[in-house]
Formats: sequence, structure tokens, C-alpha cells
Amino acid sequence: MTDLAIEKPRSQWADVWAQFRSHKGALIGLAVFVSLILFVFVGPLIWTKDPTFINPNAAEMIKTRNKPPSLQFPLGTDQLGRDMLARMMKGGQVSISVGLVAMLISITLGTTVGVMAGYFKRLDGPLMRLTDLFLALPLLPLLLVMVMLFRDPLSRSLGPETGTFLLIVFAIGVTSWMQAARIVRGEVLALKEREFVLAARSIGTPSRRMILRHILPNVMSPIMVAATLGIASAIITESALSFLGLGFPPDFPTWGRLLFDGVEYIQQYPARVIWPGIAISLTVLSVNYVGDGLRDALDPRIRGR
Amino acid sequence: ERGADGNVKVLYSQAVSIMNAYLSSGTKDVEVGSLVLEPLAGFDQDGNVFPRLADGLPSVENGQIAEDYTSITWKLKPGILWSDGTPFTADDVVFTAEYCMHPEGGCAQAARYEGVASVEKIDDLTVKVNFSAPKYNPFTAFVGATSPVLQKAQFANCLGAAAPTCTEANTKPHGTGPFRVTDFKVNDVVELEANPNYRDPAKPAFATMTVKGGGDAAGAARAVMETGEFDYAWNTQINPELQAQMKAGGKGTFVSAFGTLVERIEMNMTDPSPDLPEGERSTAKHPHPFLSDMRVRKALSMAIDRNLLVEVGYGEAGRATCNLVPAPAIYASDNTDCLTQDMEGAKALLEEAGWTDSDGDGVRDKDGKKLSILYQTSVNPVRQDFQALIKGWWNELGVEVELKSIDAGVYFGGDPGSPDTFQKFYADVEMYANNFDGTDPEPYVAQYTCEKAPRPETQWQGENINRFCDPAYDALVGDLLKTRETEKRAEIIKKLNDMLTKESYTVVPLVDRGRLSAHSNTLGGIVLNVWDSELWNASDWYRIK
Amino acid sequence: MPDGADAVLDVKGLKTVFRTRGGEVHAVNSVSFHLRPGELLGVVGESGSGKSVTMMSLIGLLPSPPADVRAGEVLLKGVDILKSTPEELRAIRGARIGFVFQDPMTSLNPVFTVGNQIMEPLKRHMGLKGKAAEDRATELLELVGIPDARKRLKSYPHQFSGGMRQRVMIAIALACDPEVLIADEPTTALDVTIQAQILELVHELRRKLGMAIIWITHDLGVIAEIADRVMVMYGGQIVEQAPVRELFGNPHHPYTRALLKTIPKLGDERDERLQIIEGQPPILTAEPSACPFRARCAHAFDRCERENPLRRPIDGQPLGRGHDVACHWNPEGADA
Amino acid sequence: MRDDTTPGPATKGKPLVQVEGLKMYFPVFTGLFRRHTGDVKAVDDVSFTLMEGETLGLVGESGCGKSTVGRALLRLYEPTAGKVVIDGVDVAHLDAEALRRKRPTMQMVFQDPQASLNPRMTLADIIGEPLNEHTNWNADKKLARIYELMDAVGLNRRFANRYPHEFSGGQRQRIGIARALALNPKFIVCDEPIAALDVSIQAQVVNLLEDLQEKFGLTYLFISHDLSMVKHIADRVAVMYLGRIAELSPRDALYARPLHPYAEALLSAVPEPDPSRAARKERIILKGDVPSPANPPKGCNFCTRCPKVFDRCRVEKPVLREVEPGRHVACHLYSESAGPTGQSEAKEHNQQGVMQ
Amino acid sequence: MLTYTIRRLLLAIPTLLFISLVIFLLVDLAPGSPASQIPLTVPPEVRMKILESMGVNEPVHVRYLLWLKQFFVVEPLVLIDSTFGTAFAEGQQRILSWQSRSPVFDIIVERMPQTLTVIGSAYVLGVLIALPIGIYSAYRQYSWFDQLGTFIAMIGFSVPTFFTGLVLILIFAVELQWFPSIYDTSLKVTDWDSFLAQVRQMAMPVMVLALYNAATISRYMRSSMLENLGQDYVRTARAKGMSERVVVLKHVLRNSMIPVITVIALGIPTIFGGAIITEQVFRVNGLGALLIGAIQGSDLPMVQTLTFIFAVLIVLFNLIADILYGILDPRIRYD
Ligand SMILES: Nc1ncnc2c1ncn2[C@@H]1O[C@H](COP(=O)(O)OP(=O)(O)OP(=O)(O)O)[C@@H](O)[C@H]1O
Ligand SMILES: Nc1ncnc2c1ncn2[C@@H]1O[C@H](COP(=O)(O)OP(=O)(O)OP(=O)(O)O)[C@@H](O)[C@H]1O
Ligand SMILES: [Mg+2]
Ligand SMILES: [Mg+2]
Repeated sequence: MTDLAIEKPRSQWADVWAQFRSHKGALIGLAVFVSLILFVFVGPLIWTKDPTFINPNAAEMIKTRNKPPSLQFPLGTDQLGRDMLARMMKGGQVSISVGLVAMLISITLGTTVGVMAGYFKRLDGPLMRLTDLFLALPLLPLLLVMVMLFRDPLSRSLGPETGTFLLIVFAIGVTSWMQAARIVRGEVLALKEREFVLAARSIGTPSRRMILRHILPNVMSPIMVAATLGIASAIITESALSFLGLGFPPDFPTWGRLLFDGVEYIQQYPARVIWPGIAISLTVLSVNYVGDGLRDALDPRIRGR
Repeated sequence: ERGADGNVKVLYSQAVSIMNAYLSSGTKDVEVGSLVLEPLAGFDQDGNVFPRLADGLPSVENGQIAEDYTSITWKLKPGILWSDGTPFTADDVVFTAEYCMHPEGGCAQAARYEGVASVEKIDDLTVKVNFSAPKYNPFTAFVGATSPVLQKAQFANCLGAAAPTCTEANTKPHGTGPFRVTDFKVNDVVELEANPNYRDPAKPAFATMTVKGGGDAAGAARAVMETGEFDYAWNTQINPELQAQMKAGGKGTFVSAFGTLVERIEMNMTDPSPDLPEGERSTAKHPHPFLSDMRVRKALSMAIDRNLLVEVGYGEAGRATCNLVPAPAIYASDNTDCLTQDMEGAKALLEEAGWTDSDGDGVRDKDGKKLSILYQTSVNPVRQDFQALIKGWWNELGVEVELKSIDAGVYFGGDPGSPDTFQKFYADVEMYANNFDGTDPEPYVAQYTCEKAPRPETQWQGENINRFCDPAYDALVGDLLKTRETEKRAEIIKKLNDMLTKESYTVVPLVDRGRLSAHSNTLGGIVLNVWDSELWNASDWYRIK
Repeated sequence: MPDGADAVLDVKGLKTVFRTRGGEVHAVNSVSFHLRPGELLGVVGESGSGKSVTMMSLIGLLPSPPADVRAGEVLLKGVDILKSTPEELRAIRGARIGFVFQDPMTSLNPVFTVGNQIMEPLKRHMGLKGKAAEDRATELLELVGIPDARKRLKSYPHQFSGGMRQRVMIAIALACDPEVLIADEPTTALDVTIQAQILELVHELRRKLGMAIIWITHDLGVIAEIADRVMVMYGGQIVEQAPVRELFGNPHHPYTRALLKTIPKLGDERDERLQIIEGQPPILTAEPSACPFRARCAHAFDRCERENPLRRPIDGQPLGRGHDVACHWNPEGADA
Repeated sequence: MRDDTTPGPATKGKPLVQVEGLKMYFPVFTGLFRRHTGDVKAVDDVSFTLMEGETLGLVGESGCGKSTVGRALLRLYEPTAGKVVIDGVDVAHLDAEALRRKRPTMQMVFQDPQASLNPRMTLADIIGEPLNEHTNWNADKKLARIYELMDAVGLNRRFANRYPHEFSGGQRQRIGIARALALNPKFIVCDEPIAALDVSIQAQVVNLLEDLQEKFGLTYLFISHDLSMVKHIADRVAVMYLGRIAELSPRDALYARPLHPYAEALLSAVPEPDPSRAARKERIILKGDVPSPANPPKGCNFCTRCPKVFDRCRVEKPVLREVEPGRHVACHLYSESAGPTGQSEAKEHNQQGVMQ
Repeated sequence: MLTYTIRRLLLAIPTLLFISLVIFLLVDLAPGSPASQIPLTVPPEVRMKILESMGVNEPVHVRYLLWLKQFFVVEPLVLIDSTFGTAFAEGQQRILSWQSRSPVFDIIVERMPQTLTVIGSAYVLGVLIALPIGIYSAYRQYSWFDQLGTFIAMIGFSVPTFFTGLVLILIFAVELQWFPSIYDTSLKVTDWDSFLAQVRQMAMPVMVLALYNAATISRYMRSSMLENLGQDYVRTARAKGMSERVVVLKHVLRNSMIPVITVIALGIPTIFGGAIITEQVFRVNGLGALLIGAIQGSDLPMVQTLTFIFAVLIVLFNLIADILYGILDPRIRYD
């Protein structure tokens, strides 16, 4: 039988990818997500209008306010005559990056804390009490304090844009990891009583790899859900931060803020809320499908469906 | 006939937290409190004083005001009863003064009693207020909704530090007004009913009143103008287009009136640079690198199209102004030249001041210093629109602008530990609105004297936000305090106004903001009053059938 | 085809494939057999030869996808199970066909007590309630030799030893006195005394209820002791089928022969090494076109490469009644 | 080594595994608040010694604590009490890191193959895991070793990329065996390693174990129900009953003449893989209540079912004592006072033992 | 488990004390002061006096200790007094809100009913919707039902409540005039009509919140069910002839509950925390509106008390979740 061509053991990731590719929803999701990324990051190179440009001529400006879509303004204009397409693209850059990075921070934190607490009995108490503490802290004052303490040093050392960005993603990440932590911990508690963990212990797998190889892949699915939901809430939270004056400068568009601003005009110009609303939902939906695909791909038992 | 018209529903987008105006200076609390507690005299819609619990108005002529303005004697209307049926007497008035002037009480309206030396009871229906120095405007204590009379019997145990512990009294005070409280839910809803002992037996027409609080202005307007759930909505400040649309619904009307609230840009006369050591930023030690040049300030003002701002932000509820004191009419300066935008003139002015774009990056500079401005204000959609528009115009001038918006609680909180308070003014220009209480602008213009600038030594407290400092101005303020003739006072005030605005452009007024409220078409008797409580004539309201 | 006229269970031409990344796995290929009332059919065969998959295909328990029961009929008293509605199928499972699975730990739900899991089919199929169900469950546990049965009903699977879990599985399968019991290596984790007890129990049930049993095992001793007929599987196919004495006494297929030789016997002399069958089992990635055992067969000849042998009777009895085998080789020397 | 006629501690090398007074109690929680109300005495005071290169068969009733002994030996459970000295180190009291480093010398084949394999790892990953942990070989070398192991346990190399659920029960068991063998351990606890395998593969695996033992002098604790296989592979055999060792004897002696009544019953119950002989077999079927390990009888654990029970058995627990050279039995029949003579007397008393 | 519970409860005391200290310092450190509530027209001296009378200027530790005393001594005494008519708390100062000068606990008690009815029923409804949707979506993975559920859940989650709330108001209050846009907290349910009115005014806020809650929980439910549907014991249950309902709703569901229980348990304290935006949009004026108002006005006693109560609930419900884990999955042990 050895003469038969034997495939080398493939890396798990090749497997996962092969499986992922066969998941229609995931592929569509990925395509949509990539298009969104292209739209917001490459789009501005093609559509070069300044998203914050207001016609300084009052008469002209009045004429370009709240325009419906046209050739000149494919998505119309806002109440100050700013081009919505340009604003959507610029806003998307921030929203998508904030959403992804903040979600990554919060998921990483949450998963780490959750796994540590669930796996190491000694850490369970302290880490879970820490989680309780963070859950109990009122969000707003916490954010205000963080911004007060870190905004100036950060923007001085990293420049205002990066500084603010980091501050925001960090603020969101640090205040939203607790749910993931508790969920992961619950799963880990159950998982570590499974026999294959015992088996891994018998070959002397150290805790680190035990976690990485045996525990983590098996708690992937709640993490995936938390990640998807995390993106949405990060995008929304970012806009909430702006309203506290904690976010980017006030004329800086983000999807969340465009949505909020648009709400005021929902009756007269519904398009104002529809564009950012669709953009956010599309992002979340596409990420969700990618996550679904990934989850299925990571679970050998449901592969092949 | 009293109580014939049933229930009236009023909506305040800020909820009422207490009925006692002495423990809260919040407009909503004062106004709703005024349904129950009344002062001796009030202001009408034109800002004139008229008697409420007083029997006629004191004047120098009738001798109730002393020739030298050191005392005022009030005669009380006879036969007035508190809502619990006990008679209203001079004792209550004397007690009220004692209540607010108690050093530990933290009285929110203490300013109303400033300069009051003592209040004596002459007889059951006569009270005399003695001033420590001549007071040319004696209509402060017991005048207007901010200075109502409390019932002694109810508040006797609530003096000084005990004031806040009298929850029952503070939320359900006995009053002489047209209504009395039946149920009070803090920051939520106040249920009132007609006061059975109200002095006019035919009033109020409504048997009960509900004052609901919370939400936003647009929602409040909607509840009156579109769903018709409420009869009256307070301060429905919404964007002009929405105003127009709601009006078209035909369920209600907006009413507006103008007071003294002016949205303005303050120019920082000191250097806010973060490179300066803490404690020296935005202090008189370092004058502002370019805003201390009047031409720059003027150019910045000239680039602004105030009418457009009004159109975008306020519509009917605002009008362009160049004055810090836009009203009452006798004090308002006729300064109108800023109303037309002059971009070219502004550019020329900057050229003249030596600010040119020497390196061609679109931003003017001089001596290697860029004309770059940090422009801050509180979080508020209209203000953010203003910021964006003004930034556009200033960019057009060749000025680089960075915008910043700060949570109102922080911005106006005055916390010395926070870098973001409007008093600290760690920015080049900032925008907010301010006005004065009542009809007398004296304390208002007196805010801009040198020593009132916020400084580290004063824990950054002080009202001279832009750190304007001109000995001539200070001297003129001194004159004002000594002047008693109304015309003279008006003249000085106009002069002071001009010195801050068109002569120095340290204060750049933008919009005179009016009050905009909405009421349903079935609610009659509404007269909007910006000088006193908006509910000042609630006893006259009635249902249009 | 086996003649299954009087059979409780008649399986005809069953074919099951798994669709996997690496292509299809033909786990069961045209398997036909039948089971008469009260009969015990032993199934032996190479590990991975498709015994479990065959049995699970019978009552539609394989997850689909990836499994796909391609062809075949499974007649339970003449009614085709594979064509019955889900509702009918459920009425059959557990009540008329009991099933003991191979992996006792994972086959029991970790979060319910053992008692709960035993009582479930009782409640569903026999309408027993409360105390009655509990009594019956206790009885069942005692039957399979678990001490302190009533108390043990309240234990969870992880608190049981491997053998005890397996006994719980048996108890569940026997709960409703099914007509057919399919037991997939039910006693492998049991010690011989308990095994003896279970075998005794099975005998009794056959006698009393006429229960027909399919018994998969690797323990030829058990087969010898209890089976009426034996079916030998290899590479997804049935390679030999015969009454038990006939099979042990006169094995025909080279695989069967090799298999019997490898057993160590208690009474035997201890020799150097156990005998094994050299070579590797076939990989079932394609529809078989040749004899699956050819690569390891001492008697293979060219025909074995070309043609997958069909089962043929070798004692003149009709197929499925007597001794039949799927092999081209003829031990008497003459090539068939 | 195989040729030793008297296998046993005396002739083998030095002791590799010494177990002293091993106890493993599982707490029992009851009620809504899950109060601790007792213990399942899964292993109750077990002691034995394993010589280097020796195979100790561990047999006994299902649920008597064999797996638990195996797991406690390897510190997969925290033993309640006792000492487990493996290769000179007391494993029962090692700290985590030292224990981890010790792991390659002692391995385990688990009883339930499905549960002990991570469902998300491929066969190659599973077998390769110990190599990743304890060697720093390059990928090719590891792969070569993985293939070697797969061949050794009879798994086709093309299965390397499959996941556990894609295998049959026996195939999974072989994955577990390959994993245990990966690091060439000195001591392996085989917890029913061959139960799920067909006889040919059983033979293959047993041969493999024997080869390895020959080559590397491995030591096995071989837990099994297959007494014929135990007879084939073990040097000595321990018979457990309800958490205690009932008899520990050299293999041949035990099979020839079991001393403990339970061992006797056990051996008589082995099924005969020859239908012609099967019918004729005489078998002792045990009757009576099987006590629960949570509530063992006061006296001898076997007293409730013993065909030879007498009064003393019900009040006093017998201790494991050497009654003949190399043969240890825990039974009052063999205590000094009673001796084997008590046997016949006991028989009359007992109504439960049925000879068939 | 009992000892575990007791140990956890005892441990909760220092934990909560520590949390309360952190909250206190945090709220105190946060920029903003109650002065922002005082109009600019009030002169600085008066302003100072007002702040002084509130006790804002006391040192932090004095205020913290005072709060501790008031929270743990005075308020319980007041409660005793009001139930038994005693006078232990006579003359003791209760925790007073800086903003409204009323006792914080009275306000909280006043707001409890609307918060519990609206937010609570929205939560219960959300859970009730989410579980079946999550379960069925998983059971029929990638069916049209699942796709639709996913779509709605994602929309429900990515569209903020200020938006959905407004849309509902425009549709149901402005256009159709079915429901009031403003919640009447003084409505008392006494008869059928007032009950209907209560249902009507609850309809929209409950819808908004329930959608949001359901979106989250259903996702976790679905993924967890998917994880367990492929396990061997499912096959066993089917082999026993269990109906699909029993298989899914009993066997798989119980095994899938751990993450869902976590999410639900974490969500319950937030009921008491109120839903800030929704409360504002519909003017429910529950605890959420109270908290946000207090934070914006830097009403430290109010914020501190509310957050602390919130913290107590969080600690409590997390303990409950932990105990539930043990009950749901007997393999999980705490000892
Ligand atoms: N889900 C699956 N995907 C792919 N192949 C599978 C799957 N399940 C089983 N197989 C393959 O089908 C074949 C038959 O498996 P089955 O479980 O029937 O063997 P068995 O005869 O029961 O063996 P054992 O005695 O070892 O349990 C095996 O080769 C196995 O690898
Ligand atoms: N986690 C546990 N909690 C409580 N009791 C347990 C636990 N694990 C095992 N037991 C009990 O300990 C006893 C011995 O179990 P063990 O698994 O060692 O048996 P075994 O001899 O290996 O049996 P088998 O041959 O059936 O595998 C059994 O009665 C079992 O119920
Ligand atoms: Mg099998
Ligand atoms: Mg075992």
C-alpha cells in the first residue's frame, strides 16, 4: 500500500481554507466585505471630492444642501452641502478600522481572560472578579477618564489621528471584553472535563499548548459570534463616543455619526440614514457570514455540508 | 370657570427635578415651580415688572422705593391663601429672605438677594427690604420666577444645611399659584391640580396639569405637532426644515420670542499652546501669538455669514446679531455692520496684518508661524454645523482650523482638573451661548473686567472667558455701577457692548437665539415670555373648543 | 439474494457512502442478510470493515451529509424502513429495534442522569410514568448487573466506568423489549463475569420474547457461545456467512480462515507470537471492482484482480440459509 | 525474557513502579446544594510493584476501579492517598513542570477511544502531538515517525488527514495506541487497548507491544477483560474486586489454580471460541448483590457474592498476603487460622454459588 | 456547592467594597462637575456656595466613607423605620442626589416599576423570541428560515436603537397613531382599559429592545446548538426513537445552554441598569435615564449608588450563572 501516492498531512489551515471556499455564504460575505474595503480605501482615490468641503459661498451652499442623488453627487449631499459619497467613503475607513481593531482587542482580551479563568482554577476567582469590576464600572465616566488621561499624551506622541484612533479602539476594546470572557470561561469549564483533555495531559502537553490546541479550537463558535456582534457594537459605540466629544474631530465623518446625524432628517431625507445604515449592516452581515463559514470550516464534523 | 377644561399636558425635554427654585437654578425647575410658588411681582412678555402677590408696584413716586434706593417696601394683596388654606402674610416673605440668605443653604438664587441687608415685617401685609448700598434696580428679590415666596410654616425646619433634606416640601410645596402638586416623580413627571384657594375663583381653567419630562427637543415637538399627545412643549429647538415640516401638519403652532441669549465665538487673548508649562497655558502671562492682533480677529469675524448660520441652525428661532447685549431694546447697540459677510475684505485685512501664504500650502503664515486655529465647543448638532461652516469660511481665508467638540457636562462643568472646560479655554477660539438673568445687563457686561479672568489661582473660575483686559473697560464698568439714570446706564452698556464686539472683536456674536416652543391648536392663552417663566400665565390658559 | 420470507429483518443490497474532502468512502457495499425471529446473528470482521456503518444505515442513524445510503431495502416485517416517514421511523427505533452503540462515553448524554436516559424510551414507547418508569429502569440496571441500581439511576455518565456505561447502553436498548436488538460490540468493555451475565440475559430474552439479535463483536468466543449464524465482513462486504458451527468447523473464505487462526485460546500453549494477517486493509475510496481481500490473500489469482466475487452458497442451501461465501477460490482445488 | 519459566519479581530487573496504599475516592454530592455526602471508593488501598520489563495484567469486574488505578498511577487523577514511585520518583507528589517532563516515560492508552481524541485534530496531528511536545525534530522526521507508528498499529498512511469521527471504533483505538507509543515510553498503562479491535489487529497490536518490550524493556500495566489475551501477554496478573486487589499471582499459577473465589469465578466465565466446546463448559455464575463502591460491605468486599463465604468474611476485611511463594491473596480462606481447609465447610453454608 | 456558594457570597463582600471604591474614584476622577447644571447666569460666588452645600468640595475619602455609612447603615435603617414605624434613622442624613436634592433611594424606588415592566418584559420577550429562533436556525442550518433569521438578527443588532425607536415612532405613533410616543409613568393599571393603555404604551419600547436582545441571544443560541447537534449522544437519542422535539429541545438544548446562560445572566443586571437610549427615545424615564442624567450632571451620589447596586446585581447574577453551569453540566465542579 505504501506505493500508493500518499498525500502529506496538510496543514489544518489548508483544510480550513478548502472548506471555507466551499461555503457559499462565506464566499459572498467575503466578497462583500472586500468590496466594502475597496470602496472605502480605494474609492477616495477615484472619487476625490473632499468629504468636509462646504461651499464658502453662501448662496451656492444653500443650493447644494440636502440634494438627492445626482451625477454630481451620486449619494446626494447633507445639510451643509457636503458630498455624501465622499463622506461615506471617508467614514467607512474609520468605522471599518475601528470596528475590526476594537473587536480584535476585545475578543483577544475576552478570550484570554476567559480561557485563563476557566482553565486555571487559581486564576478563576481573581479574573472573574476583575470581570465583575469591569462590568460594574459605569462606561461613560470610565471613557471620560481614559480620554482625559490619555488623549493628549497619545496624540502628542503619535500624532492626533493615530492617537485618537488608538485611544478609541482601545477604549472600546477595554470596555467590551467582559461578555466574551464570561462566555468563553463557561465553555472552557465544561471543556476541560472532557476526556481528550485528560489524554493530552497524559502526554505532557503544557498548559499553553493545551489551551491553544485543545481548548481554543473548541470554543471557537461563541467567540465567532462575539466577534461578529463586537464589530457592530464597536461601530455604534464609536459614534456614541463622538457625541461625548471623545472621538474624532466633530467634522470627521464616520458611519455611526452619519447615521446619527441623519436621524434628525429621517422624515425629509430618508436617504441620509439609509446609506450609513446599509453600510453598517452590510459590514456586520458580511462579517457574520465570513464568521459562519470559518466556524463551519473549523469544525470537521460539519464539514462537507 | 375653574377646572372646566380638564387636563392639560406639558412636555419639558429636560425633566423637573425639584419644585423649589432656591435649590435649583435649572430653568425647567424654576419654570415648573412657578406654577405653584409665586413671587411678589413678575415680568411680562415685554420685560416690564407687574405685581403678582403685591398690591400694586412700588416706585419712587409712591414712596415705596426710597429716594436713595436703599430700600423698597412691598404691600401684599390682602386675602391671599396658601394652597393648604392658611393665610399668606409678611412673615412668609421675611422667612423666604432668611431661607435664601442663610450662609449654609447653598441658595441657588442668592444673586437675587445680593445687596439685601435685611427684610423686615412692617405689618401683616407690608414688608420692607433694606439694601446695604443704593440699589438702582431694586426689583431683584421677590421679583420673577427665580425668587418666589415660600410658606414659612412648611419650610421652617429647612433652613441652611437642612434645606435639601426637606424632600416633601421641596417637591410638593404649598404655594399661592394656580396649581398645586399632587404627585411628583423626580426627573420624570409632575402631576398638578388646580389650587382650590387660588385668588381668582374662575382660574385656572384646567383642573389638572401634567408636566412630563425627558427626551429630546425633536421628540417633544413631535408629540405636540404630529401625534398631538401633548398640548405644550417647551424649548423645541429643532432644525428649521423639521420645523417647517411639522408646522405643515396643522396640529399645532410654534411660538417664538427673543431674549438675551447670544451664541458667540470668544477669541482667546492668551496663548493656549500645549508647549507652555501647565499653569501658564491660557493665562495673561502669554498673549495669544496671533489672536492678540485685532485685525486677525476682525478678519475672522468678517468671514462669517451670520444669516446663513441662522438659516441652517435656527430658522425662526434665531436672528443674526453683532451684539453681546441684543435686548432689551434700550440697551441694544445698533451695531449691524457684521451682518454681511466680507470675504475679500477679510483677506485684505489679513494681508495687511502681514499674514500671507508664503509657502503656498494654502495656509497663511507669518514669521514661520502658521495661522492655525483650534476651535472648540460643546457637543450639539447645531454647534457642530456651525463649526463646520465657519471652518469652511476660515479655510477659504487661508486659516487652518481644527475642530473639537466636548461633552457639555465636561465643558461647562468647570472641573479644574479637566483640560476641556470652557473656562480653561485650552483652544484658540470657542463657541457657546450666554445671557443674563432678568432685564438688567449690568452684571453681564461687568464680567469682562480684567480680574474676572479665570486663572490657576482662582481654580480657573471666572467669567471673563476670553481674558479680555482693558483698563478703559474696567473704568467704564465702575461708572456703570454708580449711575442711576436709565438712559445714562443704557449708554454705558451700549458702549461696553461695542468695546467687546465691534471695537475689539474679542467677542464675536453670531446669533441671537430665541425661545421656540410649540403648543397645540386647542390650547389657548399662550403668551411666550422670555423674561420670566414660560408658564407665567398658565392660570390664563384654556382649551379652545 | 437471501431468502427472507420469514425474516423479521431483511436487508437487501444496502450501499452506504460517505462524501468527504478526499472523495467518497464506500463503507458498505451491497450488503444483504436477513434475521429470523429469535435468531442471533453474529457479525465479525476486520475493524473498519463497515459493521457499525451497516447497522446504523439500517435505521437511518447516519448523519446525512456526509453519509448517503445509496441503495437497498431494509424490510422490517415486510415494511421498508428506509422508505418510512420520520414519524414511523421514530416509532420503530427504540421500540421495535433497540441499538447499542460502540462508544459508550460519547453516546450517553453527559448532562442527564443515567436514569433519565433509560426512562426516556420507557416513557415514550411504553407510556410508563413516574414511579413505574423508575421501577422498570431500576430493574433494567439490575438486569445488566449494576449494583445499587436505584441509587445509581441518579448518577451521571461520567461517574460510571467504561463497562458500566456500556451496560447502561444495553439497558436502554433493551428497555422496550424490542423485536430486534442491534448490539455493536456490547460487551467489549465488560469483564467476563458480567459478560456471562449479559449473555445469559440475552438467551433468556430470546427464549421468552423471541427477540432477534444482531451481535457485532470481535470476541469469537462470544460468537461461538451465543450466535446461531455468523456473518463475516471485510472491506464493506459480507465475505462469508454460515451457521456458527459450520463456520468454525469449516471456514471457507481465506479471511475467515486467517481470522480464526489468530485467536489466542485460554487452553492453548503459549507460543512466541500471535498470528496475524499480513498487509493492510483496503481503502474504500472507490466502488470495488476486485476482491477486497486479494492483496492479503494467500490464494489470490488473476480473477481476483478482475472481478469482485459474488456470494455463492457452498452447501446447496439457499443463499442466506446455509453456508455461503464470496470468493473465487475453491479450497478443493478446482477454480470456480 | 519471554522464556522465563518463573516470571515474577524475583527474576525481573529492578522495580520500576511501586504503588503503596493508593486510594482514590470520588466525592459524592447530593441534593440541590450538592452537599458532599460520601465517597465512591473507586480504589481503596491498592499496593503492588512492577518490575522493569514486566507486564502486569489487571483484570476484574467492570467498575471495580481498574481504569482509576491506571489514571491515578499517571497522576491523571489526584490520588486521595498513597504513593506511586515510578522510576525512583514519587509521581503522586511531583510538581506540575517536573511531572510534565516525566510524562514521556509513562503513557496511557485510553479505554474510550472516541472521547479521548480531540475532534478537531487530524490523525497526524494527534499522533504527532507528543512529538511536538517532547522532541525538536523537524517536520520530515516527525512525519516519518508518524507513518512508522501508523504502520505499526495497522492504520493506512492515507488516513493521516482524517478526523476521529471518520474512523471506525477500532481504528480510533489504534490512533490512541500510536499516540501512546510515539515517545518510546518506559511504562505504559494500557486501559483495554485491544477491546475494540478485531482479533487480527489485536494480535498485531499485542505483538507490537511484545516486540517493543523486548527491544526496549518496556513495562506494561495491561488492563483487559480478555483473559486469554492477558494470559498471553502478562507475567503476573492482579485480580481486582471493588477497589481492592483480590489476588496477585504469577500468570501460569493463577490460570492453573486460581486461589481467590472471585478469580476462580472469573476464569470459569471465559467464553470458548469453539462452539463444539462452548456447550460443555462449566461455569460459575455469580449471584447475589453487587455492592456499590460508595457503600462497600463491612467485611470482605466479595462476601455478598462469594460461593465460599463464611461468618468471618462478613465482619473483617481480609488483607492481601502472600500465601504461596509469589502469590498474594486477600481472602480469609487462606488466613493462618482458617487455611484452605475452611473451603469445604464454607461450601455448605453457601446457597448462592451455583455450580453449572 | 453550598459551601462554594457561601464562600462566593462571603468573597463578594470585599469584592463589592473594592468595586465600590473603584467606582467612586472613577466617577470622582471623571471630568465634569455638578456645576455644569447651573446656568452661566449664576455668579461664581453663588455657584461656589451651591457646590459647597452639596458637599462637593469635601476630600474624596471623607465623601467615600460618608457614602459607605449612608449606604450600609442609614439606608437600611430607613428601610426598617418605614416598615416597622421605628425611628432609628432619625436625624441621619440619607444619600441625597446632588441634582434633585431628593433621597437617591426614593428616586430609585420610584423608577423601578417602569424599568422592570418595560425593560424587563422586553428582556423576557427577547429571550422568548431568541431561544426558539436560535434553536430552529441551528436545527435547519442554512434553510431560508435560518437565512432570514440571520438577516434580521444582524440588522437588529447593527442598527442602533435610537434609529429603530424613531422609525417605530414615525410609523406607529405619527402615521398610524396606534401607540403613544411618550410613556406615561403615572398610568395605573386598574381595569381593562388602563391595562390596554399600558400595553399600548409599552409596545414600542418593548419591541425595540426585544429585537435587540433577541438578536444577540439568538446568535449565541444558534452557534451553541450547532456545536452540539453533531455529537454522538444525539444519535443515541434518535436511536431511542425520541421525537425530534425531545432530541433537540432536551438533549441538545441542555448541552448548549452554557454560553446562552452566560449571556442571559449578564443581561439581567442590565435590566436594572435600564436602556439608556430607548428610555430616552420613548421617555420611559426609568433607571437608565436616571443614570445617564446623573452622569451628565456629575451627580456623584446618584451615580455611585446606582452603579453600586448594579455591581451587586452583576456579582449576584454571575454567581447564579456559575451555579447554573454546575447544574446544567454535572461535570463542572467547583470545590
Ligand atoms: N463520517 C465518516 N466519514 C468518512 N468515513 C467514515 C465515516 N464514518 C466511518 N467511516 C469509514 O467507514 C468504514 C467503516 O466504518 P465502521 O465504523 O462501520 O467500521 P466497523 O466495522 O464498525 O469497525 P470497528 O470494529 O473498528 O468498529 C471505516 O473505514 C471508516 O473509516
Ligand atoms: N468521576 C467520577 N465520579 C464518581 N465516581 C466515579 C468517577 N469515575 C469513576 N467513578 C466510579 O469509580 C468506580 C471505578 O471506576 P473505573 O472507571 O476505575 O472502573 P473500571 O474498573 O475501569 O471499569 P471498566 O472495566 O468498566 O472500565 C466506578 O464505580 C465508577 O462509578
Ligand atoms: Mg464499529
Ligand atoms: Mg475502565
